[in-house]
Parts: sequence; structure tokens; C-alpha cells
Amino acid sequence: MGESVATEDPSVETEHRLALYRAMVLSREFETEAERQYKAAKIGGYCHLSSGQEATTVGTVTALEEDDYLVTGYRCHGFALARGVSADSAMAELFGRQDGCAHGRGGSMHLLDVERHFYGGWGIVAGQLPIATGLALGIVRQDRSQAVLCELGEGAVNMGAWHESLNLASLWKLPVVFLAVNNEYGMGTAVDRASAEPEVFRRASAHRMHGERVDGNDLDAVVEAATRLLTLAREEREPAVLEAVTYRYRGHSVADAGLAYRTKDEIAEWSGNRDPIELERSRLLEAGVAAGEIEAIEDDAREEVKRAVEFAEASPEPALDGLARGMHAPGSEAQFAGMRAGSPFGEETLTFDAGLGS
Amino acid sequence: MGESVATEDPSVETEHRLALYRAMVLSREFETEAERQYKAAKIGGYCHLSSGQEATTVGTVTALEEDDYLVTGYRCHGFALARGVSADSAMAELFGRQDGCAHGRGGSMHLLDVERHFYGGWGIVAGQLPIATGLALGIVRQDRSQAVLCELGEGAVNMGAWHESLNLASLWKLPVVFLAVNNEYGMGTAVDRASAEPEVFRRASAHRMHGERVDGNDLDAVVEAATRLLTLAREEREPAVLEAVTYRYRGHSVADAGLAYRTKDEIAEWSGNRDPIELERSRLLEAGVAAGEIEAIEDDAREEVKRAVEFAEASPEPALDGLARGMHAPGSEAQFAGMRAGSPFGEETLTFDAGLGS
Amino acid sequence: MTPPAATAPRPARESPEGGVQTMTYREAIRLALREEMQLDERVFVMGEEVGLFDGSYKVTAGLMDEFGSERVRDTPISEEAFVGAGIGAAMIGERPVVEIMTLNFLLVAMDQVVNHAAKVGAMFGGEVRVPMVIRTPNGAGNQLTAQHSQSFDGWFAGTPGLKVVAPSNPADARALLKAAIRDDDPVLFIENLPIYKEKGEVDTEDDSLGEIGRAAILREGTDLTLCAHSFATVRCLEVADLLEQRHGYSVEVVDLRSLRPLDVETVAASVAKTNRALCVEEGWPSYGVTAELAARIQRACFDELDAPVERVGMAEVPLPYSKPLELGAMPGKDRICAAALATLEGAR
Amino acid sequence: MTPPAATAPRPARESPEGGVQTMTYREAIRLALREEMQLDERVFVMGEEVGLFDGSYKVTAGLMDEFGSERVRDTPISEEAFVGAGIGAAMIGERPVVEIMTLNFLLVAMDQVVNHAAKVGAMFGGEVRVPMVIRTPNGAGNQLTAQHSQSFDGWFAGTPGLKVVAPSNPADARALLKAAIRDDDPVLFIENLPIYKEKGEVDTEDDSLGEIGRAAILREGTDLTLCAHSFATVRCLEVADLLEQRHGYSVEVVDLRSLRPLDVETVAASVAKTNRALCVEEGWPSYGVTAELAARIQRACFDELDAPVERVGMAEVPLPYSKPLELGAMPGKDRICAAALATLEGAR
Ligand SMILES: Cc1ncc(C[n+]2csc(CCOP(=O)(O)OP(=O)(O)O)c2C)c(N)n1
Ligand SMILES: Cc1ncc(C[n+]2csc(CCOP(=O)(O)OP(=O)(O)O)c2C)c(N)n1
Ligand SMILES: [Mg+2]
Ligand SMILES: [Mg+2]
Repeated sequence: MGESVATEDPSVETEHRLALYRAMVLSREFETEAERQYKAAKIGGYCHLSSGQEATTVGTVTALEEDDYLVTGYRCHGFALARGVSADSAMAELFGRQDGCAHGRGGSMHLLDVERHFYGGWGIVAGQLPIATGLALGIVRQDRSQAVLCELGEGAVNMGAWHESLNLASLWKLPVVFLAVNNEYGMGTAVDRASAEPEVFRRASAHRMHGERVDGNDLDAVVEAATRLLTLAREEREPAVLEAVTYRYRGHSVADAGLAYRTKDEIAEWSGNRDPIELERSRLLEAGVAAGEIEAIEDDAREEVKRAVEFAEASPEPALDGLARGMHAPGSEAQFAGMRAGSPFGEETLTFDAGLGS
Repeated sequence: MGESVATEDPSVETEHRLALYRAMVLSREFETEAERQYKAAKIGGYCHLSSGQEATTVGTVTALEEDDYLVTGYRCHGFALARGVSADSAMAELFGRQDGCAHGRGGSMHLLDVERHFYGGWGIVAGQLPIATGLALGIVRQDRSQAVLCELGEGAVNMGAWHESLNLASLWKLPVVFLAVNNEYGMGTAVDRASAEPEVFRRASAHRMHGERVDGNDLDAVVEAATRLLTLAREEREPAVLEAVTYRYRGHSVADAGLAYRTKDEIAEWSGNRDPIELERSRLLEAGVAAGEIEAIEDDAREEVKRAVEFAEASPEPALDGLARGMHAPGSEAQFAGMRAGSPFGEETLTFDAGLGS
Repeated sequence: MTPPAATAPRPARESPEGGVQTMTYREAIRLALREEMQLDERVFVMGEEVGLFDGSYKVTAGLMDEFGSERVRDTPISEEAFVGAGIGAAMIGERPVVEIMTLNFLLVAMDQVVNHAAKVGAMFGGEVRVPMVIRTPNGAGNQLTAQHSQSFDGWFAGTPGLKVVAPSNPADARALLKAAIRDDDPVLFIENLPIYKEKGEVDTEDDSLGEIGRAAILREGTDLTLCAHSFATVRCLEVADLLEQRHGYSVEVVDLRSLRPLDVETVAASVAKTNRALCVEEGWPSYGVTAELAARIQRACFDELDAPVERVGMAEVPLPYSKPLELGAMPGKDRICAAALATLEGAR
Repeated sequence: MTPPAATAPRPARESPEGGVQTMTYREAIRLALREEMQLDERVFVMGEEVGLFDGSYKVTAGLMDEFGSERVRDTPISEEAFVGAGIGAAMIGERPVVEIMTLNFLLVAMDQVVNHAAKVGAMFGGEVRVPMVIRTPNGAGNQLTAQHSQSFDGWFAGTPGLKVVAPSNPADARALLKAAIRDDDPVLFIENLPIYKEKGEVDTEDDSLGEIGRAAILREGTDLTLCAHSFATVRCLEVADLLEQRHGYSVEVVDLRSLRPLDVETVAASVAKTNRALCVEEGWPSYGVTAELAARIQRACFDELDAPVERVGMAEVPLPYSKPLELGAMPGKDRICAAALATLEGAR
């Protein structure tokens, strides 16, 4: 990770490109399968797919150093996978199982992996921005050379939390890059029906912060921009806004057909002519990679998703006595002893710290 | 009101100038007296003075048409007086008396006068912005030709409500001018310690909104800018940000000595060389107004304040059975009948709509 | 910037069929909105996705077509701004009905609701009113997880200056929403996600308004009072049937309908008759709605109670995603039933 | 932009005098902050005016001089951002103590507290913790009017995932703030404006931490239990003395100290002894803290109660500015005393 696509040694480059390609395909396949499983009622709740946005997802995550931090909104499957969360534990989370990365507590919107410094998918629009800003503050306090990448949608830029977070990051020179994924819509609302300034990156200037726009379907462009801005954040503590223009093919969530507010033609235009995976595929072919090698990678990703479903199916449901697990730090039971006495709500059955075994 | 300072007929102009001068003096005298009364424990709570900011206050309010709307934060004495609220009812409000403009319920921060379309002083930083935006929305829905002037401090521009309100105003083309009074400090925090972009007006561009800065101590400049922007709002439904650079001489509120975070020299520099009242006084003298006429105006304003204190002193304290008055619309008692039954909190004594007689 | 396209309203039309109709709660809300919009030009709807998208939960479906995009106004994701805009518009004579997609999102606009809308009347000495309605669904049950599965009803009900209404059936939903829209005070109108599909009869020719502050006895009984609001009432009615059929108990169900004002009188009268009470809510009971109910009942009925007032609500955890865990946390019929039996049979 | 000037910290110094000292509540809080900052580099303070201005209520006076502007961090007026920044910093190992100028302003950051800080532990399956403290005063009494005179204590106490502490005296304030800072969960630490100047003895050499979740019996008695938290406890102690001196009653005072966890056990044991309870709070009682107390007590002590549990709190109106009106609204000693006598002498 962290390497720019353009390196000296062409074989390394190709290898890296193939890895990125695989990550994009894995994300697409994972979500295609997730939609299927959702319709089969194996997955519930909200389930937000990012099909069409894979170059943005994979391109920004690959620009992260291993010990950089990642924070996202609810549309987080691709980010989790790109960051190295296994398809197994991501799918198990979508299935609500014990071996999910959040032990079945978080579901599709709240994937995370602390070891990989992925501090979560979050569900409140723009709610993750102050928190990502705080991670960056923590980095500064700990005097480390790390950066935070914080994803949000273009609809989220109209929340007050955006404004307050950008100001704080700029004022305090915090190492955070706000990745505004402009997929043209927030639910059914086109960007220019919601934002007086629909060129989202321009809002950075209100905080004397650098902002720029990139073609979010062009993997190379995304990697270049993200690497450059994350490096500036990491090394110079210059925060920035990176707006990636892309498109989501599916509805806002699986429950939305996604056709009430846009035309089939518009979707076809993006998926037919500007698909990030297709684009990258042709680049690979152009670069001389054999079609067979590419197909092998695709098959391999599909296999991984298939195995992930099996893994998820096999993982146990969390046990009911773990209802409160994780809510409080180990040792908190003693504090709650007096509240449980004669409790009408069964608090006596709730334990916080009995481990996450079930 | 609504006339620009520069008119054809010089006598009208002078008359108008004198009226504005008187309004500035009245504000200064009123607040000087308020501080005295506060120290005499006749006034309580928070009491935020605007001494030093009078050109901004008077200059913007005079640019309002009679049926335009005015909304402010808690530093509202000068705005209320300039809008025509009598010193009597403003002072009575500060004394917490029945004849105060909010019947003793609001105090210093919450002056208002619905007849004069002054919809209040508000106490939560930036909380008044969404509401002012809503007044402007109401104007549009009612298809009227009016504008809203919404005052806030330069410290308030870091609140999310600022951002959300500006976006909404710009997106929906609402007739509101946000007057950011930049008096250099938000409590003890200098503007560049709080805002990554300390030139506050520049933040308007994040919403494709016009923004500009004016010398807030120069009455002519303020009147010109405010008149121009309010006219645009009223006639073209172009919202805008007007930043007025000025200075408060006193502490944040009467309780703050105002010296922990700035030097006496700095205060002296502003009050000695840039005082808006002095500036206007010299302009009047230059324009040939007799010193005696000016002094008569000053005496008159002082008299008005003196009478206002007498009025306030004489006004009765609100009666205790009016504790809940105004809380709910007339007729709500019937709705609360079931809640009062056997109430442990004395709700049975609370009436909402028995008039505001006491 | 492309300014939001203003669609022209279609001419107002009357409700196609009259008389008593069976409809869902969702349809009853929509009907009330249409009726009030037809009656009063000042009424307008505003919120995220209420127009082009037909509403996130389809409550406002078709209204933009009928009334145009000025009166059914899609907003940016800016709850604080558009709730506040509702307050401002209401202060100068409009009648905004603001939709918040779910109650969870009202947290970002809490300051506008609690520290502005609720304060205007008293703080300005009665000089200004805020005739605004905020409509929003609460609740859990769809695996929407911790940030999306909450019921803060009691927080608003504990805020002087607000009125809080939360009907449990389509007829009340229509009548009370109409009353809320015509009320001159800010009213929080709490709906509920699972309740939207519940059906009931609505007399569309009955134009009387609901009475804010009046509870209803939905089912009479003599052994136990079940006391609830919104969707919990639906569960209570089912539990009451079960208790009668399986255990022979006669159970009264009080539907609060309104949390502020709270109709303590009706609740107390019921408990004075049954001598036992179980209060049920979708939210967390500690410091919740049922706390207030229990506190009021024990006071009003101290001599009549044969057992302590009991409560059932959401398990006191952030809602987990896993279906079995979520079901385990919810105040389902089993848990209500068990608590009712304990209250009925408690050794006192 | 001039970047905020970073002042260099002065070398840490020990508390000048040891042993038992009389100090104000404000000083006790400051002492706890200093001690924890000296002990643990991860602890830092952040909020509006906490540094250069010495704190809006002077609680943090001198700390910026001692620890520098990086560890005593003045913020813009952006509660949502800096509360969230506290959460983020805490998630990766810092120990932020966030000051909110008054509880009223937490409304604008409600979403970060309730829907983020409180959710992290459970929602992420126990993988992350948020060891953050939010300190803030509640209360009324200084004519600060409707938007600045509130106590939403119960709202936070009703939020699973949070802990809520609200001590009533300097010794507890120091010990519990130290405990809160060392706690691995988000803790809301509620102070109170009038209480800052209250004095008490603090043993500065006693370094034991306060026990979160444990109430205290501040005064023993046999006829009535007064049950309160924070400043209301101070009033209750005075009322207890009055009742004894003037009326010969023996009154027990329970100081809750913590609202979540709530020590029902201690409260119930007291009421089981006295058979009568009056719950007092600075906030609005309907749907407030005393509602939960009454609900718990009537259940735990059903057979022991000789009279219904009574409550006293703020009159249910937005607080008016006028001094006599404000005094009339507050739960002052007179009102508490009258309610206590009614509870003691109620014809049961
Ligand atoms: C505060 C808040 N308001 C509303 C919602 C409901 N909501 C969830 S996603 C969404 C649209 C967000 O659009 P955008 O930021 O563009 O992200 P995208 O979904 O396109 O990735 C909305 C309104 C929410 N989760 N939080
Ligand atoms: C949300 C909120 N946070 C904090 C406060 C406390 N407070 C009152 S005024 C103020 C400073 C505001 O400064 P500025 O906007 O520059 O206005 P000025 O006082 O200079 O007129 C602060 C922090 C508040 N009232 N509301
Ligand atoms: Mg989007
Ligand atoms: Mg200022």
C-alpha cells in the first residue's frame, strides 16, 4: 500500500495494478452477492451498495499507508474489503453472525477493523466527520506521522458537521483528507437540488483548505490525487478535500429501485461507457496482461465471495446473553450492581464484558 | 428608513444624519446606563453591551424598510432601539418588568417587537440563523417584497447552523442578508484563533453567495452596503453575507472585565481613534451642524434613557400566576386538563392565556 | 447551480371515495396532509425526499404531483436548517409540516426543537407563536442497528412548550394530525416504522379534529390496565386478547395518544378500576415514558394499587443488528405477556 | 490565518499543600483535572474559553499556564465538531475531557453524544472504546432565561452506553471526576452553576477514586427519605435540618451521585426504612429524573411505602427572566419543605 501506481519496475507496477483490479472486482462481486442474499432475506436492515464507485474506493484506500486511518459512512463494503477486511468477516457481519467483523452487532453500515485502522462505517450523515477529525487530533497529540481518510457522500456536505469539522481541521492543521464521493445523488436528490455549490470541493476554500476534484472512475487519477493529498496530510499536516465524481448504479439502498429520480439512460451511460472496472480492464489488456490472467482474477474474486457466503452461513448467530456485550468496558458490571437490583428490565441478565465468544 | 444617506435635498440628508446620530448616542447611553443598573443589581442574567459597534447597528437597521424583518443574537439592545423599540420598554425588559417588550420573560438577550418586525434577540450562538432563513422562506411563500436582516457574531460562523442556513438561503434564493458583526472576539477568543478563514465574508462563496466586508465603524459605508444588499435581497431574492468589522469596548458581558485576552492599548486604539460616534460627530460638524445642536441631541438621548429607568422602576414585576403565560396558545388549557389532575407540580396554577396583564 | 425545478401544482381534487374506508396508518397520515393542504394555503410540507422520491417511507407519495414542489419541498440533508426554517416560517404565519426521516435524525436538530421552537411562546412573553408540526417515525424492528432504532419520545414530552402526539391507529392518526396542523403551538407528531402498514377504519366524512391531550380506552377490562402509546398499543391490544383467551383475564388497554399533555386522569381512572397497571413502550424504560406513567399512577392510585406498577420496554442496549439479538431486545408480545401475568399474579 | 499560539507548558508541580483542605466545588474539579493531567499525558482538556479566558466559569483557571495550549485547548464555537473530536481522539487512546460551557449547549452536539459516543462500544461489537469525559454545568437561578437554564440530566441517563455522574460536594466531585477520567467509557459529568461556590472538605492526600454507580447517605433519618443529585442535594440537606429543627422529623438524605448507573439498591434500602420518599431535582420533573426514581421506588418498596412517592422540581415552563418569576419556578427550599411535610403528614 501507499505506493503510487507509477513505479520504476514495470512488473511491480503490473502486479500492483492487478491487485487493485482484483480489489475492485471483489467489491463488485461482493455487493452483487449481498444484494442477492438480501433478497433471500439472509441480510436485513439497510444495505447500501457502491457498484460503480469501485475506482474511488480502491484508489483512495490503496493510497493509505498501513498505519493511516480510515473512516467512512454507511456505504462501506468496498472500503472495508479494500482495506483488507476479509470477505468472510464482512459477509458474516452482513449476515449478523458472531464471526462478523463487528460480531453481528453492526451490520452492513458499521463494518470496522481496528487492527487495520479502519474505524468504522457510520450511519448518521456526516456524523463521522467530527470523529475522523478527532482521530487526526489524536495523531497530532501522539506526534505520529499518519493521516486519516474520511469518506462521505456529496449529500453530506450540507450538514453542519461538515463545516465545523473542516474548520477545526484547517485551524488546527490536522492530518485528515475528506473524501467527498460525489455519486450525483443523495438518496433521490440530485446534487444541484441540494447544494448551492454543487462543485463540492470548492467548499474547502471557506476554510482556507485545499480542495480538488478527480474523476472518481479513473483509478490512476484517484490513486494519484489521494496519494498526493494523503502525503501532504501525513507529512505537512495539511488537511484537504478530495471530491471524486462517480456514480452508483443501484438504488440508494437495496430497498430503492433507484429509478424514480433518474433515467435508465443516465444509468446506462455510466455503466456502459464509464464503468471503472471495464476501464481498468482495458488498461490492463492494453498494458499486455493476458485476458486469461484477468479472468482468473475475476474467478478468484467470485470464489472468495462464494466462500464468504458459506463462511457466513456457518458462523453462529450471537447468543442472546450477549445482548449487551461491548456496551461498556470490562469491569462496569460492578458499577451497575445497584441498578440491577429489582430491575424490571432484566438488566441482571446483561453482561458487558464476558468476552465476545458468542 | 430605507433611504440612502446621500439624497438630493441636503436638509433632508442632515435631518436623517442627525436621526442616525441620535440613534447611535441613544444606544451608547442606554448601555452605559444598563451597565450601571446591572452593577446596582437592578438588572440580572447576562447583559451583553455593544458599545463601539453603534455604526454597524444603526447603519444596518436604517437600511431596512419598515416591513422588512430583523433577527439578532443576544447582543441586541442597539438593534432594538434602532428599530424603534422604545427605551422604556427595552429598559423595562432589562429590569424584568411587566411593561418590558417581552413582559419581563426574555430579559436583555431576548428583546423583540413583533409590530416592528423585530423577531427577537436569541441566545444560542447561530441558533437564530435557521429561523431567519425561515422568515425569508415565509416571505417567498407569501410572495412579498421584503427582506430579512439576520445579525450574528464573527464567532458564530463556526457553527454548523451557519453553513446549513447559508446553503438553504442560496439554494432556495431566499431574501436574507446575514450580517456578521466581526468585533474581533467571541468571548475571549480572537477571530483567527477560531476561524481558519478569519475573513468571514469569504465563507459566503462556499454557497455561491455574495459576501463583502465593510468598515463597521463608518456609518456611511455601512448604510451604503446594507442598503444595497438588502435591496438585492428584497428585489432579486439574492441572499448575501455582510461582514462589518468593528470592536466592542466592554467585556463579552457585563460580568467580563474584557482584559484577559486583549490589551488596554488595543481597546484605546479603537475607542480613541476609531469611535463610530466620534467619527460621525466630526462629520456632522464638518457638514456645518452646530455643536449646540449636536449636544442637544445628546442631552435628549440621555434624558430618554433617564426616563426609561424611571419607567422601568415604576413598571410592576410580573405576577407569579403568570409564570406560564405565553407558553402555549390560548385554548390549550383544555388540552392540559387531564395532566393537571392530581399533578404534583402545581400545573393547576399555570395558565397560558389569561392575557399578559401581569 | 440549477435551481430546484418548480413543478406546477395540479388542481386540488377531493378525496375520491367518501365514507368509512379501511386504510393503512400511512394512508391516513397522507389523507390528513392532503385535506389540510387543500383547506389551507399556508400548510406546506418540507423534508428530505418528501417530494420527488415520494418520501423515504412513502408517506407523502403523490403530494408533490398534486401540490407542486413549492408546497412539497425537498430539502438538503440539513435537519437543523430546515427545522429552524419551519420555526421561522411559522412565526410569520405559515403552517409548516416538517418531516424528519426518522426520529433518530432529530438529534442533529435538537437545539432548534428544544431550545428554539419550544421556547418562543414563553420567552417572548406570548408575543409570537410557532404553529409548526414535526412529523417523524420512531422505533426499531428492522435491523436498522444502533444509530437508527430509537425512541426519544419522553425527551420531547419532558420539554415544556412542546406538545407531543403519538397515535396508534389510522383514524386517530388522521384526526390528530389535522388537530396538530391547526394547533397554534409546535407539535411533535411521532409515527412509527412498523405501524405504517397497520390498517384500520377511517370515516373520511368525519372532519372532527382529534383531541390533543386525551387518552382513549381502546378495550375495557377489570383486572389489569395496559398503558401505552403508538405501536406499543397495537402490541398491547394483541396481548390483552391473549390474556383473555388463554388465561381468562379481563384487560383494559389505555392508548395515551398524547404524551404532552399526558392524560393522567384517564389513566388513573382506569387503574383505580383494575387496581393493577403495566406500562409499555418501544423506547428504553429507564428515564423513559413508562417512568413518568408509573410515577403518576403510583401517586394517583396509591390506595387502589394491588401490585406495583410494572414496565416493559426496549432492553437497555444500543440496538444490535443481528435479528435474534434485536428480537430479544424488543418489547415483543412474549415479554409484555410475561410481565402482565407477573403483574396480575404477583404475590401481594 | 495566525495559527493558534502554542504556549509551552510549565513544568508540572505538585499540589502545594497536602492533607484535608476546605475548598469550593470549582476548586475540587480543577484539582482533579490537574492531578489527572499530571499523572497521565493522555489526558487533555478542550472546550470554548477553557484556556486563555480561564474558563467561562473559571473552572479551568490556570491550567493553560501550567500545561500549555496543546493540553488545554481553546476551541471554536463548534460543539458538534469538538465533542466528536473528543470521541475520535478517545478511540485511539487519548483521554479527552471536553468542557461544554453549559448543558444547554450540548443540544447542538446531541447527535455526537447520543448517537455516536454512546453507541461505539456496542455497535462495533466491543472492538473500540471511548474513554471520554464531557463536563458541563446545568441549572438555573441566575436569570439566564429560557435558553440557558436547563437540566437535561435524565435524557443522558436514559441513554444506554453512557454513564452519567453528578456529584453534590467538593470531595465527591474530585473523586468522581478522577474516576470518570480513568473510566474506559464515555462519561457525562454534570456540574451545576450555583454549586461551584459551595465549599467542603477534601482530603487531598486521599487518592482513591469515586465509585461510579454508588449513591451515598449524606444524612441519616427514619421518617422520610429525600432523594436527589447535584445541587438539589444541597437544598435537601438544608431542608432536612429545617424539618428536624422546626418540626422534629428525622430525615434521611440520599445523594444519588450517579444517574446511570442508578443505585436503586441504596435508595430502596433507605425508603424501606423510612417508608416515605420525596424525590427532588433541578430539572422539570415530568419525564425527568424523579420520574425514574418514583417508578423504581414504588416497585422496590411497594409494601413498605406509607404514602405515595412525591416529587419536586422546576415548574414546567421555559425559565422566565424576571427574578420573582424565576424564583417562583425553582425548586427552592420552601417548595421542597412543603412537599416534604405533605409527604410526611399526608392522610394515608
Ligand atoms: C442526519 C441524517 N439525516 C438523514 C439520514 C438519512 N440518509 C441516509 S443516507 C442519505 C443520503 C446521503 O447521500 P450522500 O451523502 O450523497 O451519500 P450516498 O448515499 O450517495 O453515498 C440520507 C438522507 C441520515 N442517515 N442521517
Ligand atoms: C451553542 C452555543 N455555544 C456557546 C454559547 C456561549 N456563548 C455565548 S456568546 C459566545 C461568543 C460569541 O461570539 P461572537 O459570535 O463573536 O459574538 P459577540 O459576542 O462577539 O457579539 C459564546 C461562546 C452559546 N450561547 N451557544
Ligand atoms: Mg451521494
Ligand atoms: Mg464577536
